[in-house]
Amino acid sequence: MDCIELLLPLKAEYVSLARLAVSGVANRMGFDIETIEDIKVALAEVCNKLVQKGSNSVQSYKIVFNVSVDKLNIVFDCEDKSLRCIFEGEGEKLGVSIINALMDEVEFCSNNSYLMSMSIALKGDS
Amino acid sequence: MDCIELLLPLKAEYVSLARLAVSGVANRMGFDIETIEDIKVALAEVCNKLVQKGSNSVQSYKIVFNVSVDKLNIVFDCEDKSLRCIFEGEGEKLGVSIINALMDEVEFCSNNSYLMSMSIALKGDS
Amino acid sequence: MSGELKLRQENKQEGTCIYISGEVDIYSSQGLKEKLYEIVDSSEKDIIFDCSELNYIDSTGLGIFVGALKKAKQNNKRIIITKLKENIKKLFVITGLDKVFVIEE
Amino acid sequence: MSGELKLRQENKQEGTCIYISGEVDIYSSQGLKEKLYEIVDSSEKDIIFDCSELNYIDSTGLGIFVGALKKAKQNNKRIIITKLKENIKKLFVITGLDKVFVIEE
Ligand SMILES: Nc1ncnc2c1ncn2[C@@H]1O[C@H](COP(=O)(O)OP(=O)(O)O)[C@@H](O)[C@H]1O
Ligand SMILES: Nc1ncnc2c1ncn2[C@@H]1O[C@H](COP(=O)(O)OP(=O)(O)O)[C@@H](O)[C@H]1O
Repeated sequence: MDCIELLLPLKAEYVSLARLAVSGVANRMGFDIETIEDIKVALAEVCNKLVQKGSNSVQSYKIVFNVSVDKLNIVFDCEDKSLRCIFEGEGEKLGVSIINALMDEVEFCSNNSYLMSMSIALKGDS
Repeated sequence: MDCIELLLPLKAEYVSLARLAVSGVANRMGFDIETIEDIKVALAEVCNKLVQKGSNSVQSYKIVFNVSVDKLNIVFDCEDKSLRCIFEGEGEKLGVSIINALMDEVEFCSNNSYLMSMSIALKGDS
Repeated sequence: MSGELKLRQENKQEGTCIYISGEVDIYSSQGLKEKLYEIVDSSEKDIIFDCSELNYIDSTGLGIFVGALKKAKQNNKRIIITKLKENIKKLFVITGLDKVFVIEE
Repeated sequence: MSGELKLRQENKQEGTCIYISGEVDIYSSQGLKEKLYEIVDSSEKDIIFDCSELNYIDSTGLGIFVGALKKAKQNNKRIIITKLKENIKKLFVITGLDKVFVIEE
């Protein structure tokens, strides 16, 4: 498994960079263009929320792309642990609906040492 | 100053991702398209060399983009300290000539805690 | 990157046509909101969004669309969204917003 | 990304024309080298590179061009590089390779 990490300032202007990076990773893995667009949106929903809630207490956040042959797993982390479970109680909100619909597996509240995690499978026929 | 970090597997297939990331950073900073192309090549020359020399001893390397209003500084680092001064004695080689010509400041052999560093200024009129 | 956000307005017989092009994200949408709400508030006809050049949108942008819809309704105007790309139409369907807006080809 | 590497060969009156399109980097060039050297080795005419669709090259690719030139010279053929984009032509100038190859518009 290959692991790529991106550390970004918690600012709105760098969310597009996260999208660009994930599109590069997903393209390299062989996802089709349509799925790459989906992944970009799902990832951005998390970045948006972190940027909105993140206030000045934290300077940056980390996105880890875990690349395996048949799956892309994306893990978000941040030193400010108050950003954990950031989507809690937002079941009806646009962001959550989008993430749930576009990704195969989502862990909004992690017991582990990160904020949240989401994965999407690379279909054999794509 | 904003700081963006990218950690990449030391593999040829991820150099294009480094180029993509730096083009996003430079674009956000306001560099013109031509200069962005130059920065991509200079950056890739370092990645290429690390990938070629890096053997199996190291798994990944780090690229740090230090963004200020008028300058982009790019620092490369890697746990394998044998990759320090990786361009030494290569004064005549294509890679070195390209990096020197395209970047404003280059530190091939650092005394500091990283492999090498290069910078390019954002011209006011660009 | 694949396109700055741009708004262009054209007053037509059928309504006030707004061409949105580029990417609507958390950063680019910061200026969009006011501009859009102003157009909607001052429009004496229905509003038609032409999204043929809209490449990216997420919940930030969708939220702004919803806000525009609320303003339009206050003025008894409709918002008609046209020419959505497939990946973007999908987001309207996912969120149920396809039933809130009038969406046309 | 902005284009996979592709090679297309066309035998013309003036020489063997090779269209290179996409990005030649450390990864994509892994297959390029053999293919290119084979074409150069078997060509009975001069080699003309058409680089109008070449978007990216770095020292990895330039090194392969130099290798191709050496093979061509052994066979008493020339290599003519045409239609380089500005940012790429710049790399030939920086490295002095503009004096080693015949470069035409
Ligand atoms: N399916 C829906 N139908 C109608 N309005 C919706 C729907 N989903 C969300 N909205 C509205 O869109 C706006 C933005 O939604 P959301 O991002 O979920 O909430 P918030 O802006 O409160 O975080 C809100 O005004 C919400 O009421
Ligand atoms: N200005 C030049 N003129 C002619 N040949 C050159 C020039 N610069 C480099 N070369 C040749 O290009 C090839 C690749 O160069 P380089 O990347 O510098 O070396 P290497 O492949 O040994 O690391 C070598 O064969 C070298 O001799």
